Amino acid sequence: MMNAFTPPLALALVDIGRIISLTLIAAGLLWLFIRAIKLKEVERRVIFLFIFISVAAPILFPTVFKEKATPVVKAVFDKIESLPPGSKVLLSYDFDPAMAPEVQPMADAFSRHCLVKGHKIIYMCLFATGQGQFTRTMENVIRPEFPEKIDGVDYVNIGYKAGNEGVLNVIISDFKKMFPTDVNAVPYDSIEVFKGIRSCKDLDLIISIGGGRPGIKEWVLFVGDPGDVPIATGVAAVVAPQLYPYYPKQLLGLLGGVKGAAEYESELVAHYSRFKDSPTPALLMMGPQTLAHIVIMAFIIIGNVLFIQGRRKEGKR
Amino acid sequence: MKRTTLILMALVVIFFALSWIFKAMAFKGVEEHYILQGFLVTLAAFLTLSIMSFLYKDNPFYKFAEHLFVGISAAFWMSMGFWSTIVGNLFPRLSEGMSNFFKVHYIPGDYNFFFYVPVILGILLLMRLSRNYGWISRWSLAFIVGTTAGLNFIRYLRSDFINQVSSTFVPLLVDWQGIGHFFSSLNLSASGQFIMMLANWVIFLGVMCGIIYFFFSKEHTGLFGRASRVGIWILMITFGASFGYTVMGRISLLVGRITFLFRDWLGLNI
Amino acid sequence: MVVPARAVPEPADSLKADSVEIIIAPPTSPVVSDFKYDDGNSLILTWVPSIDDLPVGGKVLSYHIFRSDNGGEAKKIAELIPGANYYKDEDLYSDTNYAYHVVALSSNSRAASFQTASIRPQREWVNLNLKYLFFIALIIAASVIYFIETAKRGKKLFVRKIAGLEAVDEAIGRATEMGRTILFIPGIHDMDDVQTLAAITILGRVSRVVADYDTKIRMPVARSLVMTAARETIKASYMSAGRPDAYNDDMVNYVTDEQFGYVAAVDGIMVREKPATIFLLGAFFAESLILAETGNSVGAIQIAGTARPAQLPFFIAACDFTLIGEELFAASAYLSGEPKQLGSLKGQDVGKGIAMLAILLGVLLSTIAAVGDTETITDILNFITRVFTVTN
Amino acid sequence: MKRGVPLIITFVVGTVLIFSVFIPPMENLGENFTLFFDIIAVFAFFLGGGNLLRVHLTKLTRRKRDWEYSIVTIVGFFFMLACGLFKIGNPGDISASLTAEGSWFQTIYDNVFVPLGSTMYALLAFFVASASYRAFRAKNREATILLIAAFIILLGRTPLGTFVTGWIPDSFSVLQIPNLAIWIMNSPNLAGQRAIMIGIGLGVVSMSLRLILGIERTYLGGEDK
Repeated sequence: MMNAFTPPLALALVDIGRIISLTLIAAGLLWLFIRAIKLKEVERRVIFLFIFISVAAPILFPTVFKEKATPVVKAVFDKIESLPPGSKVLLSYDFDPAMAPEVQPMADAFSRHCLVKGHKIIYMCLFATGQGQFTRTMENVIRPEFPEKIDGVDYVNIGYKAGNEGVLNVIISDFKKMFPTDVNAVPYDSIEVFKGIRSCKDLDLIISIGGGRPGIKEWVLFVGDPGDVPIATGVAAVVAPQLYPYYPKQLLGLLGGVKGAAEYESELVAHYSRFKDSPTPALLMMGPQTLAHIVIMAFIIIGNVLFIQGRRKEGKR
Repeated sequence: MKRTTLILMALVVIFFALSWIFKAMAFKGVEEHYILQGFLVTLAAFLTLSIMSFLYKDNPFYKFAEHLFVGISAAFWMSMGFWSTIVGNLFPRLSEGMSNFFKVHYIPGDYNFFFYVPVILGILLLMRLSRNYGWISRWSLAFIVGTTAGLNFIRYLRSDFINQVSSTFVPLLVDWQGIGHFFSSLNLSASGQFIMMLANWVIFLGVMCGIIYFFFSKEHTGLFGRASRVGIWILMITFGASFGYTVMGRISLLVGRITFLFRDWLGLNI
Repeated sequence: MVVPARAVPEPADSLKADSVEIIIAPPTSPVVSDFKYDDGNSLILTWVPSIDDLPVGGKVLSYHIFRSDNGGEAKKIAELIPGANYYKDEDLYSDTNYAYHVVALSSNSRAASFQTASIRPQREWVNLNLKYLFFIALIIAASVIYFIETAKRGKKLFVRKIAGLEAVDEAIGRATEMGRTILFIPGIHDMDDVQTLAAITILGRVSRVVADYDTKIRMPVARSLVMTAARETIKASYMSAGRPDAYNDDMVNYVTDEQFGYVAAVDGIMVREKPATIFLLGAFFAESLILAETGNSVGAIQIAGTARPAQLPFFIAACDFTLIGEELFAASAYLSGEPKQLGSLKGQDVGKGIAMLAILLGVLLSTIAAVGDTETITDILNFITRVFTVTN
Repeated sequence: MKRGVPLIITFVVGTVLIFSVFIPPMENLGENFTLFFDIIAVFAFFLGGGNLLRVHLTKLTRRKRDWEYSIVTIVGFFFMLACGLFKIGNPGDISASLTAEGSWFQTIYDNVFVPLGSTMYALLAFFVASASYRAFRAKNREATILLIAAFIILLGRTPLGTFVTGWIPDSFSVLQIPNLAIWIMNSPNLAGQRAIMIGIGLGVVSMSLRLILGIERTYLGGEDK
């Protein structure tokens, strides 16, 4: 990770490396395109080389492409942005370490956004392993970046309770019954964050982060629909397509996979200069992805140019 | 072997030997067995690069990695099979003595003698090695084929046939408030009524035409032929879309390997 | 709704809280009954929750379930969350009597229900929950068998062309002409996958042609059992071609059970032996594209087929011919050309007819139900949905 | 004996397993038969492992092409087998987990098996590119549809998709590439997947019946004689 202590020379080298590698790829593709017009096939090893460079270069010289948030992602961002400071937001960590690479960046980005806006966050999880994932947010986001925020006043972690949708069935009407204390055994009534909150219906926003079961579907069916609470989600890419039918009526917005997380991170960086140096793992992961996708699309175009040129030549004969 | 090949191989060997030394030095003070750790990371990097070299062309390094992989993985699965199936599942049902020897929990039960059946079938299978009684191994095969056919008959009927049929029961009218309302609020918004309805129409007609494409016993001509043609188009969209959708996951795999090489092996600060 | 007085915050010292007992009413009317359609090993317990188990401000924090076996001491078997009103107890014995009671717990007190009657789990001989599944299976199986029988009696059956299978003979012929081998990859699953069985049956037809043409066939496999079955199959083909001496066990060899280890070895074989024809038939996973692309790079004709929808796009993209899903299973029947085998294909089409009819009906009914809510329509829709939904 | 008995075995086993689904007292039968299968498969390892060794020993002794590499396979095989069967370096006794941290078995798994396997897997990134270059050409109508669908989805997964079509107003938002990509995944793609699955379901049913009834018997040595 690049940080403030990286010497300027290294930073300059990274910039030079990035420029050289991007120029190399662009020039190479252009050259192949011109060759294609002259009906020269591309050898597969050349394709392999391009893929390798387009993946390795952005890792070596961190390359961030500006992501413009799609409406589904923007909707979540705008919702958090528009809530008045002090609003109550619930973040549910419904994932395990296996899903973490895709969704942990979302959880961290949501936390950053809520804390910087001065919202109060309630953390919980429907996956037992979600507890450990919260610890990572605690260590990587809250402690280093928001040391002034106080546990119990600005945020609270009520942890995990077994029962899947049964848990949701209870907290839709009464939090305290399911969570008499937070994870540090502080009783419900003496937790500042819970002032004025009896059930999920008193929350301003609920965000479930995950991709399995129990997860966002249960949140929508057992809390969002019956309680009329705004719900948003961040999920792994494979489940995202199945959730679109819920948007925008039952789900105000959603982040799908690394791309969704990257869009959110880029929106966050664009709005808040204090996050300029915060880690943006999803945006970094998108670098190789974007470049590789572009290279593949370029090769599809080159392939078609070859095909069309070939047919034209045959026609002439 | 040609002289250049030998020189090349020697260079590679020297390179990775140096890598071992450097890695061991880097691990010193951090890891207890730093020499071993240095070797293991170097080995993993060498094998990673050997496999990747196949993309250029077949070569001695790839052959080495491939043959090593085959030997080690075959033994890996045999060991797993022995400990999990034979020791974990068979002995506890057949023999208390064996269970005690391997310190696994003996499962007493009235019907444990049934577990001699697979043992006998397994032995019959080994008769394959005999020249005269090899045909007996077919009995085991017949048992396996029967099991597979019987189990999958219901399993596929259930999940691939019945459940897929019922999940296609979609309404063709969504949020219907009369024909006037439909036309007055007609737009192409992704979450609008028209697009939602279109989705259901496409699902309904797409599944129907797709099934028609698979009809074997009717000639694909006329209206039927046209429907089957639409079926092929739907399948082509499916294949194109799934292909495009998977690319991201495949790139992630390569990102993982390259990150390993850069960070864990070369120790770059990325 | 009872709104509790908010003014007094609860004392932080929990010991003090213990002194004020929060009294709650017990759960009532516990009833235990036999769980339907099992092997006599489960019971289901229901009760009415405590009246203090309210959605808001309720005092019940959990329910504990107690069970007494054959009148013995009652032991706690489960803890449930507030609002719960049933519990399924599994892994019981049909020769034991079981009685239950439910205890509601507040933060510092408990209230027990009465004990239920003592009953034994009953064993049922037929699972009526699956009756529709049974009927559908019966109809499809009957139509398959019916058309097999009709075909046996000599009725001519039409079967449409399957491009991938029309090409089999030509592909084998090509290998013969070029004097190169044919590579047959039966997927990476074992014999417990029907796709592997389908591949083996197709192998039977392919190896018959191979035996006739005297082409070389090479078949590396990832499972020992598949190796055994494949040898048996190829040997039989050589025998029926009248050339048992040309058969050799080395045509089939085991590599490793490991997915990518197998792929590494097969890739090696492809680039070193440069087969003229490659069959990729069976259960394939991520390796589909690795194999198909390497095969393509050595210039082989490739005929692929799998029933894994996720891998079909890669075969479509990289192979010359692809058997899509059902076509893989139809292939051996198609290649055999025997009337009785072809009859089974016609039987399958009856199943497709049933599916189309059901979908048409279901879509129509749910459309009507979505517009106006007529109760009869909804009832019929629910019925059809139930027929085509398998619950256990 | 040679053909009759196997046909009877297949018929009986298959039929019993189909009916067992509907009869609760037999509900564990399928599970147990799966376990039987696993046990038989372990016996088959003798045949498979024996064959692997035989192939490479023959290569070695006959000095066939690339015989040097067969040494690697044989040594790797025996070394790993010894580590596995005798649990070399395992902390604890015979009941310790085979894959316990610190055992030789696990160390080799982590440092040889995993890098080899995941690199092999990662080759897909390259093959995905070369396959799309070659296959996605507008040769005919079907290929064109395939190409367009793939291209839209690829475009929708990069910022480029938003960039190119972001200006389209909300009332036409389905034409924005990211939304279009989602719509394709959700409806035509879903329809295609379902049609394929329904076909597969029927294919398996008919195939199983052919096997159980003994009409398809190539695996036993053909239909002749």
